[in-house]
Formats: sequence, C-alpha cells, structure tokens
Amino acid sequence: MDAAEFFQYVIAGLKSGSIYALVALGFTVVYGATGIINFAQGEFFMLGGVLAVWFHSLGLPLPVAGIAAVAATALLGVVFERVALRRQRSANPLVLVIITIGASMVIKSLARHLFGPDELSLQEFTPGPSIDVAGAAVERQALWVWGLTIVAVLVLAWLYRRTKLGRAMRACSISHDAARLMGIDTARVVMVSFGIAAALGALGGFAVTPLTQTSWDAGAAIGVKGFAAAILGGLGNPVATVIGGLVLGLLESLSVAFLSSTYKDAISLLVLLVVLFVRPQGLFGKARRGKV
Amino acid sequence: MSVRGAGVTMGGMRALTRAGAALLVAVCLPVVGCAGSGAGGDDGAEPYRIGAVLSLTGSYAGLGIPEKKAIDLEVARINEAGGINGREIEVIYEDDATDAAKAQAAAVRLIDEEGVLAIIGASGTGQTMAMRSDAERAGVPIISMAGGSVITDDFSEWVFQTPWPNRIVVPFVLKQMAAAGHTRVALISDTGGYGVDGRDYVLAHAEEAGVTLVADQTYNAGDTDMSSQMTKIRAADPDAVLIWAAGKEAAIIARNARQLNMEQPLYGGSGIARQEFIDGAAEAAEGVRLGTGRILVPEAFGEGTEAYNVATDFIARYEAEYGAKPDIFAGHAYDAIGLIADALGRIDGDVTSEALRDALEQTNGWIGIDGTFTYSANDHNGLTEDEMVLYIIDGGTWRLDD
Amino acid sequence: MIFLSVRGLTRRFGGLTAVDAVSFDVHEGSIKAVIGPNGAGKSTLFNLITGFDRADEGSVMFDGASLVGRRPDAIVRAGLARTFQNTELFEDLTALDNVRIAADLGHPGGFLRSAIRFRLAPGERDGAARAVHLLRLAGIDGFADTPARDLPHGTRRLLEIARALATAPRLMLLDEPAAGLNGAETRTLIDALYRIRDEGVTLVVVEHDMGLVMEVAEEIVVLDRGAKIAEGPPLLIQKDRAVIEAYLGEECGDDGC
Amino acid sequence: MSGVKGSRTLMTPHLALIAAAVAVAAVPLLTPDRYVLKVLVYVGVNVIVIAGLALLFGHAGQISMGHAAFVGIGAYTSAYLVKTLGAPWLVGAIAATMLAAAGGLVLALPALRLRGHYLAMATLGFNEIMYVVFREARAVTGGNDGLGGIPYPEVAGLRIDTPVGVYLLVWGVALLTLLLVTNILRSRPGRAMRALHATENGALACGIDTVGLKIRTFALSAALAGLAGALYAHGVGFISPTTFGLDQSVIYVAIVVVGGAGSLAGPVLAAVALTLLPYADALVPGLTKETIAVMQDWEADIYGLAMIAVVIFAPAGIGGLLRRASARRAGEVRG
Repeated sequence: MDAAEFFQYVIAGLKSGSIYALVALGFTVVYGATGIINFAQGEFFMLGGVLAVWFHSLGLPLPVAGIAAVAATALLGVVFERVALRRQRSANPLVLVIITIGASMVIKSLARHLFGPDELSLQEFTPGPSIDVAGAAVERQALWVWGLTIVAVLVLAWLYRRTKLGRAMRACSISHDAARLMGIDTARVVMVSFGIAAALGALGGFAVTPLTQTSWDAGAAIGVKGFAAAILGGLGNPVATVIGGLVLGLLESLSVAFLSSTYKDAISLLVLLVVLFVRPQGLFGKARRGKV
Repeated sequence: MSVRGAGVTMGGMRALTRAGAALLVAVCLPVVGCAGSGAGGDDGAEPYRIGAVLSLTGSYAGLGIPEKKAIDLEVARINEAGGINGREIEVIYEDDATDAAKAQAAAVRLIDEEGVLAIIGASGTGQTMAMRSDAERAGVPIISMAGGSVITDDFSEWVFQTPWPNRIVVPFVLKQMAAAGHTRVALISDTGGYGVDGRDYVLAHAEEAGVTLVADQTYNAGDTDMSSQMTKIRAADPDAVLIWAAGKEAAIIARNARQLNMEQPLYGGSGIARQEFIDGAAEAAEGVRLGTGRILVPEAFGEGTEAYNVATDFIARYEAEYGAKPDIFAGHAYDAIGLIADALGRIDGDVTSEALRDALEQTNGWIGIDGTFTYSANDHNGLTEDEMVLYIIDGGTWRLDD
Repeated sequence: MIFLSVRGLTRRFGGLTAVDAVSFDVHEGSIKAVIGPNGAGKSTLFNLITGFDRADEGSVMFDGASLVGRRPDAIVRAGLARTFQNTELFEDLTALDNVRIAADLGHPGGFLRSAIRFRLAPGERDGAARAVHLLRLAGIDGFADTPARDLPHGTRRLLEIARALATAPRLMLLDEPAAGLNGAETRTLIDALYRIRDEGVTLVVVEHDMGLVMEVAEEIVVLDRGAKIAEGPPLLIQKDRAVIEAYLGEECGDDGC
Repeated sequence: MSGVKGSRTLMTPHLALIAAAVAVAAVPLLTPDRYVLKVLVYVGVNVIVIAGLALLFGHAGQISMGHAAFVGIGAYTSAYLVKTLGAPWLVGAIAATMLAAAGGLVLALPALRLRGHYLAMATLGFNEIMYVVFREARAVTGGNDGLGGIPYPEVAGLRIDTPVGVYLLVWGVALLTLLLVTNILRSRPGRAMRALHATENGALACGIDTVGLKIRTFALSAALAGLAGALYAHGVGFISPTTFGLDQSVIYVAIVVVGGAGSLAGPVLAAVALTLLPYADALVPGLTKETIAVMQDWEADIYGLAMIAVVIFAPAGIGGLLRRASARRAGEVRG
C-alpha cells in the first residue's frame, strides 16, 4: 500500500468520523446539562436532512433550506424538552432516558408519515469533481462537512468559555444545585442545551445528505455511532468528543483497509470495549478521584 | 416487634399478589379480545379471501407500500370486471413492520382466523421464511414478493415467488460483464439478506461466466461512507465494479467511486433499479449498467406484444391512480395477485387452498410484469434468464443498453 | 494486645501526599480517636485501612492478618466495620431493612438456595429479630419502619452505626459520627459508643467534636497534612505544641487572623 | 416473636402465583385461537426475559442494553443443537441457558469497572458485536436468511407440537421463573441487590461481596434470557438476527423502567402490555378494517407515546402505581 492509498483511507475515516463527531457533540451537550443520554439525538440528525430536502423542495435556496432545517430541528429540541422533559426533571434520570427513547420512536414514525418511506436526495453544496490532496481524492462536500464540524466546535467552545450562557452550562454540568445557588436559571440552560444538541445533529444531517441521501430511518444507526464516539471521548469537552468521533471513523476505515469490511463495526466496537475496560471513563474523561 | 417482622413478609406477599394480578390480566385480555371473532357463514357469493403480509412500516416500508398500492389497484379492477367465477376477491392486509416474528403471527392470524385461501407476501426474505412453517402446517400457499433465492431454492411445495431471484439475475449480469470484456471484476455487497445472497451467487458463478473476482468488499445498512471499501477496490485495479446492494447505500457507493476518480464502469442488479438510486447518485449514476426485468422500459417487451400491452396498461393505470410510475416492487405485487386470480379462474370444483396451490403449479405462460410465468411441481419461481435485460442509466433515466 | 497495627501508610494523589507514612496501633477493647484539621487525610486514612482505597506504601495488620490488597467487603467480613463521613445508607429502604441487609452477613443464602425453597431460612428470621435489637441498642428503634431518606440527620448517623454493628465487627471505624448532631444527640451517641465498647467492639473514631473526643478517647492520633504529628492520651495531646500550632494555623487560615 | 409465625413460610404469597397458574391453564379452554396463543407465547417469552432483567437492572441497578443478544445466544444454541445436531430439546434448552450464562459472565467483567452510561455503551457494543456474529456465522445461524424448521420442543418423548402445548410450556417456564425470582428477591441475595443499587459503598460496608454479586446476577439474568431464547426458537420455529438486535434490547430496558425499577410485578405487567400492544389491532374485537389499518400505520407512534405517557404520569412506573394503590388500600383497612 502506498502513502497516497493510505492517506485515502485516512480521508475516508475522517469523513465518517466528523459525521459521528457532530452527532456525538449533541450527546455531550445534553449530557453535560442534564446527565442523561438523549436517545433521540439520532433523530435530530435525520430531521436535519429530511427537513432540508423538504424546504428545498418548497423552493427555498439550498443554504436557506439548510438553515431553516437546523432552526426547525433546534426548535423541536426546545419544544421536546419543555413539553416532555421539563416537568419530569426531578424524576429518576432513567425516566428521562425512556422519554427520549419513546420520543425517538415517535419522531421517526412521524417523519415517515410526513415525508414518505423512500430515500430523499439533496444536491451538493458546491458540485464539482473531487480535489486532489497529496494523491488522495477529497470530495468537495467532505470539505463542507469538515468545515461545518470545525465551525460547530469553535462556536461551542466560544459559547462554553466566553459567554454567560456557556458558564451557566458548565456550572450545570458540575452540579445543578450549585448552579442554582449561583443564581443560574438551570431550567433555561437545559432547554437551550436541547436546542443546541438538536441543531448540532441537524447540521450533521444537512451536511451529509448530499453525500448519503437520507430517509425517515436514517437516525438509528448514526445515533449508535455518535453515542460510541461520545463515550470514547469521555462525554466531556467538545474537542475530546470530536476526537472520539474521528478515532471511531478512522478505526472503521483502517479495519476495512487492513482487516475486513464485513467485521469493521464489530472490530471498532471491540476496540471501544477494550478502551473502556482499560480506561472506564473514556479516552479523555477525567478519572473520578479515589474519594469515598 | 412481631408486627414489624410480619410487615417485611407482608410486603413480599403484596408483590406476589401483584405479579399474580399481572398474569391474570395477561391471560384474560386476549381471551376477551377474541371472543366473537371467527369465520363467517359460507355463501356462494362470498368473496375469495386472500391474505397479504406486507412490510408497510419498518425498514422495508419502501417495498410494502407500492406493493399494497398495486394489489389494491388490481383487486379493484378484477372486482369491477365481475370478479372471478362470479365471486369478488377480498384482500386482508397485515403489516409485519419488517419483523419476522410479526410476519409469522400475521400468517397464523390470516390462516386460522380469517380463513384465507392464500397469502401474498412477505415483502422481505426473512419474513417470508418465518411464515413458511405455518403455511405448510395449514396447507395454504404463499406467494412471496421477496427476491431471496432461498425462498424457492430451499423448496417448499407451498411457497411460490414472483421476483427474479439472484439465482437468475447474478449469472445474467456476470455474463453481460464478461461479454463487454470486463473479466477482472470487483464486488461490493451489503451484509443484509439481499447482498449476502447475491454475493453467494457471484462467488459461485464467476468462473462459469468467465470473470475473475479481484476484490470482495461488504458494508452494513446505515453506513454513511464506503470510500474505504472503494479505495480497496481501486487498489485491486478491476475492469468493472459490481454493486450488489439495495437501499440508499448503493447511491453512496456510486458517488464514492466517482469521487475517487474511478474510471471503471459500474454494474448492478434489481436492487438499484429504483428512481431513488438515480436521484441519490445524481451524476455518478450516469453510465451505471444494471440487469433486471423489463418493466423499467416497457419497449423492451417488444412493442405490440401481449407482454408490452400488459405492462403499459398497468403502468398507465398505476400512474393515473397514484401519480407516479410503478417500481419493480409494484410489479412483483401485480404478478402475485394476478397469478392467484389466474389460478382461481382455472379451478374446477371446490375452491380450496390445496386446489389453488395445484392450480398455481399448473400456471403456464401467464404473462405478468416480471415476465412470463410457467410454474411446475419443482419450479415455484417460473422465470428464466430470458426475462432479464441490461439497462444503462443515461440522462437521469434508464434506457436499454445496446 | 495490639489489635490493629498501621505501619508507614502512604497515599499520593498526583503531587499531593494525602497520607504520609502514618503509623499507629490500636489496642483491643479501647477507643482511639484520630483528629486533625480539615484536609489532614483522616478520611483517606480510613479508606486505606478499610480497603476502599489502595495505599501506595505501608501495611495494615488486623488481628495478626494483613489487610493490604483485600477488598472492602472481605475486610468487613474479617470483622472490621466502618461508617462514612457522608452517610451511605440505602435511602429507599426502611431503617430496619438497612440493618437487616448487614445482618444477612451472618447466614447462608446463595442464589440457588434462595430460589428453590418455600420457607425462609431460620437465620433470616433471626436476622430480622437481630436488626430490631440493634436499632434498640442504637436508641432508634422507634424509626424501624421509616425509610432512611426520611430520617432526621442524627438518626441517620446512629442508623449507620447500627448497620455497621450488624456485621458483628470486632473493630469499628467511625468517620465523624457526631457531625451535625445537636447536644442531646451527641449525648445519645456517646452513651452508645460506651455500650458498644462494653460489648467488646474496639473503636477508632475520626471526629471534630473535641468535647466528645476528649471524653471518650483513651488515646488520640493527630494528623496534619497527611502526617502524624502527635499520639498520646487526651491530656497530653491538649498540651502538645505541634498540635496547638496545627489547629491555630487552621483557624488563622479561616478567619484571616 | 410468635406473631411472625404465620408469615414465616413463603407459602402464602405463592398462592398468588398459583392463582396465576390456574388462569394460565384456563386460557386454552376459553379460546382455541392459535393466533392468541401464538401472541401469548411471545408474551410469555418476554416475561421470562423481563424477570431476569428486572433482577439485574431494576433491583441490582446494573444496566444491560445487550439482553436481546442473550436471547439470541440461547435461541441459536438450542436451534443448532436440536435441528442440526439432532440433540434432544432438553439438552438444547439447558445448553442455551448455560451458554447465555457464560455470555453474562463475560459481560459482567466490564460491569465490574463501568458504571451508568459507560456500562450502557459496553453492553450495547456487546449486542452489536453479537449481531454481527449471528449474521456472519452462517454455518450455525443461517445468516440473514435465518434458521427455519426448528423442531418443536420434546420433553421425555412427548412432542409439544400443538399451539396449546407450546403455550403451556412457555407459560409453565415463565411462572416457574417468576417463582424463583420472587424467592431470590425476598431473600438475602435480593436484599444485597437492593443495597448494591442504592449505594455500592454502603453495600461494601455491609460486607456484601459486590463483585461476586454482580457476576452472579449478570449470569443469572443472562441465563434466563437464554432460556427464553430457546423457548422462542422452538415455539416459533424460525429465528433470524433482526429479532435479537439492539432495538429489542432497548425495548427490554424500556419495559423495565415503564414497569418500575425495584418492582417485579410492574415490569411483568409492562412486558405483557407492551408485547400485546402491537397486536392490539387483531386482539381488540369489533374494530373496522379502516381502524385496523390506521392502527397498523400509527403503531410505532402509539407505542412510543404510550411509553412516554406511562413514565410521565407514573415516574415510578407501573410498580410505583401498584405500591401506591396497595398502600391506599392498607390505609383504608387501618382507618
């Protein structure tokens, strides 16, 4: 295998990996604010693509359709949190998780009722032949996926570090009670977190649909990958999460290159299990102090 | 103290009482539910009851929905024309939600409760196989619309099949590739039923067709990028790539091939004979060749032939009713209900499931969408490679390859 | 007779040495106290002895056997029980059931044996009775049927002690048993500690309440910043220069002098 | 202590289970309907799985998002031994139970180090890996096409090939399972599980061998899932990988939560209700064809909404509702 070919596998891995990363970021944001895993995260991804196709079919220009899809999904995330989750906040976290599982079933099924059972397509943002990078061919749309991932991470990092909202979110991720004592409106933080998570998922779905098409059932598989990436990254800061996604994508791609395409999912999951066994808190998660 | 001691046990007892109550509900609910249902009286004018188990939801919803549309259309047409032997056809639908266990339960219900003569279905191979043992037990014929070779290879006297299984399509496409001089072939297939079945036939028939397999890659349903697999294939330097896949991933493969600047022609089978493939792959779909039945371009039947008339009539009626052209799945369903109607019309004497099965086996030269069917006691698919034509995608649609 | 012997026990967290080469002995049937300013390493020391944390260096001998490397539950079964600074009760269960779970230790009952039978094992019936007895010993039998989460603070501490007692320990480590207790509750606690000692249980107590420590402890170990700075009977410790400085230092830190 | 005497035995509470057994036995007399019996076989199989998961997840607090894989291990093991190798059914069922238990031991290893979402991910990964194994080990499993024609159960030379027979077998095992699980929950291991669930440190301080407890609970829970799998394979006659996928594992976890963690009756009720729900269109009498079509079309929505509704209106699950109801009744009696 020459260097160019190897590089091509790396490109492929980074392409899948950044999609996983965007979904994983949604998991981490909600986890940070609420301590729960949102099983509807994959459906946000699906909605981003499906809604963009729908808006585009109504005659909206592609960028507007994309923004509208992301905004609509974010709104849905906020509404979902307000309607289904807010009143249950004090309840057992498991109850919240089950609500997200039920919601994912409903969202998925509604999408089928509204948008039909078949695949939906979207044109590339900037059509054209792929670009040669050190002997490896890179799709133009892949550049968009990477670009949007980077923008999302930068915006998130800025939000977390530089804004009042971000500080409130970080405070919530440490302790809701402490955050409330600091005068933070934790309910608002949770609501906004769901909006951000939904927007991140939808952004991924929108960016990827030109490459992959989408359909009402596109959320489940990507949801599992995103969850795995988030866990690998340690459910912590955005950068670690993105690295988790990229590592997962690379693992899969290199499994195809050196081992077997049939077993690539099993191989990457096996690696994940080994990582978890050695580092129970993920690659970048902070170890709990040995304090009782 | 003693009271407290008892309290502990009392709690446990309540738990058990509750478990008992739960069980009572479990067993009583369905009993209540089913009282009163049962077969109606027997009347000469009673319609022929046919069951249909389709994947109307779940991952095969894209198959089951057009299938249902085609069956509805045909049943309405037959009944408006006075039915068969003066009796109408009534179809009782069950949704298996793309789930094998649900398909089986649905088959049981159709057989035992609805007393159907035959079952159309299922949409998928696994669901069809799940219904088999109950159909055999009760002696009710099944006409499957799924393409898995196993359905008729693993022979059952009660199971028929309308689509061209991979057993027919794969050798045809391989021969076409060889004829075009593509002897070094790379394969990429999905790990679902369709892809694995196809891959088995590719491995078995490559040599006979005169091609060598230089790469053999797979992917999973739901994968979003296959460029790793295509890089592997590119490195093997094949003359052509054979995509044996169904679903949206096939379009990703075509895109990935183009993105990697692969010049090799792409081939496929029935799995990519869908408008969604062309939409999804966009420009990358141009020049892709695929082997399947004639419905995509009815002219392939030969203008003026009876088969051409049958196909164009169906296409026109389907389009008038639903506003879109029928796909191959609608065609499979057209054939399933049509074969049953044809067999029913040929039965002399009592119309029973067994008589229907015998009549189906005597189907001889019935002209449908998937081809001209001739069933026999040991061939329940009834189609041959002669039904296959090679298409090329050109300008966003199919045309016959020359 | 030396019952518990701690030698050179050390635990580091990154650059911080939380417990620094601490050694001391506990005699059978005595009450020993461990005191020190906040962050002196008292709780960490307890965690090391009871197996909840692993020491980097040093040894712990209990009744002639080494405890190093043994799991916490095995150490409990060996006869060394403990309570926690932040009580670790089974919140949804009643006070009685909290104690009963610990009392289960005394009798058999694996999965198989439990699954296939129609009568409760005799030991299990006795367990319930013993649990009631222990609640009474701790002076909280009035709360037997109250879920732990609904108990008043002081009662929770006493319940945890009762639960630890149910494991039939020979030595008990109590981590700040009087924290948050009012005067009357502290009195109840002190009485309970004497009763427990008189039943033959050796006690080691980490405590901030100096009144309690000076009254019950026969000997005191003083820790500061992980290291032992003094050891001896209460009267000597009260006059120890290093101890006074350590505590004064702390107060200065808090009040800004 | 004399007052305790009456409740010293477990006999009294077992009366409830005996009553349930009578009810189970009565069903075939009331309805000869194969479809109802078939659906009830699925219900019975799920009750067994849920009893095991309620033990592991609901009581011991160890999440498993991989239980469908254990059901699959059991189903394929028994199907392969009996159909392909011609072993007696009982041998197949026992081997299925044992192999699933062994799988449970493997999965218990991460459980010793992982908690919460990390454990969920590990078990979920296990399910995905097993799915690939079911799909690819075609010589044993038949791959995607599945394994059909699995023989009916045969016990002591008696072939259980009628719907009534299969139904009685599955529910017989289900009731027995509930009996065993109830006994365990009411005894020392059950209390140890609750302790572990509440606080692991507290459990350790009570001298509970949490490592052994986790391992044994995982193994037992997996064993029950494997047994359920063996019953499913031979009762239904056809198995394929999709039946044992991650979706199903998620549903199992949801059933336990909807039923109420820390309860057995609740999850069992939830298993019954949620297994029957997708068949409601066929089980509820007097529905028009149109209603049935709508119900089928909206099945996933109804299922999801039902799940959400239960946990919103009863956050402690069905078990919590039952507890409240019985507390109220007890209050009335006292008052």
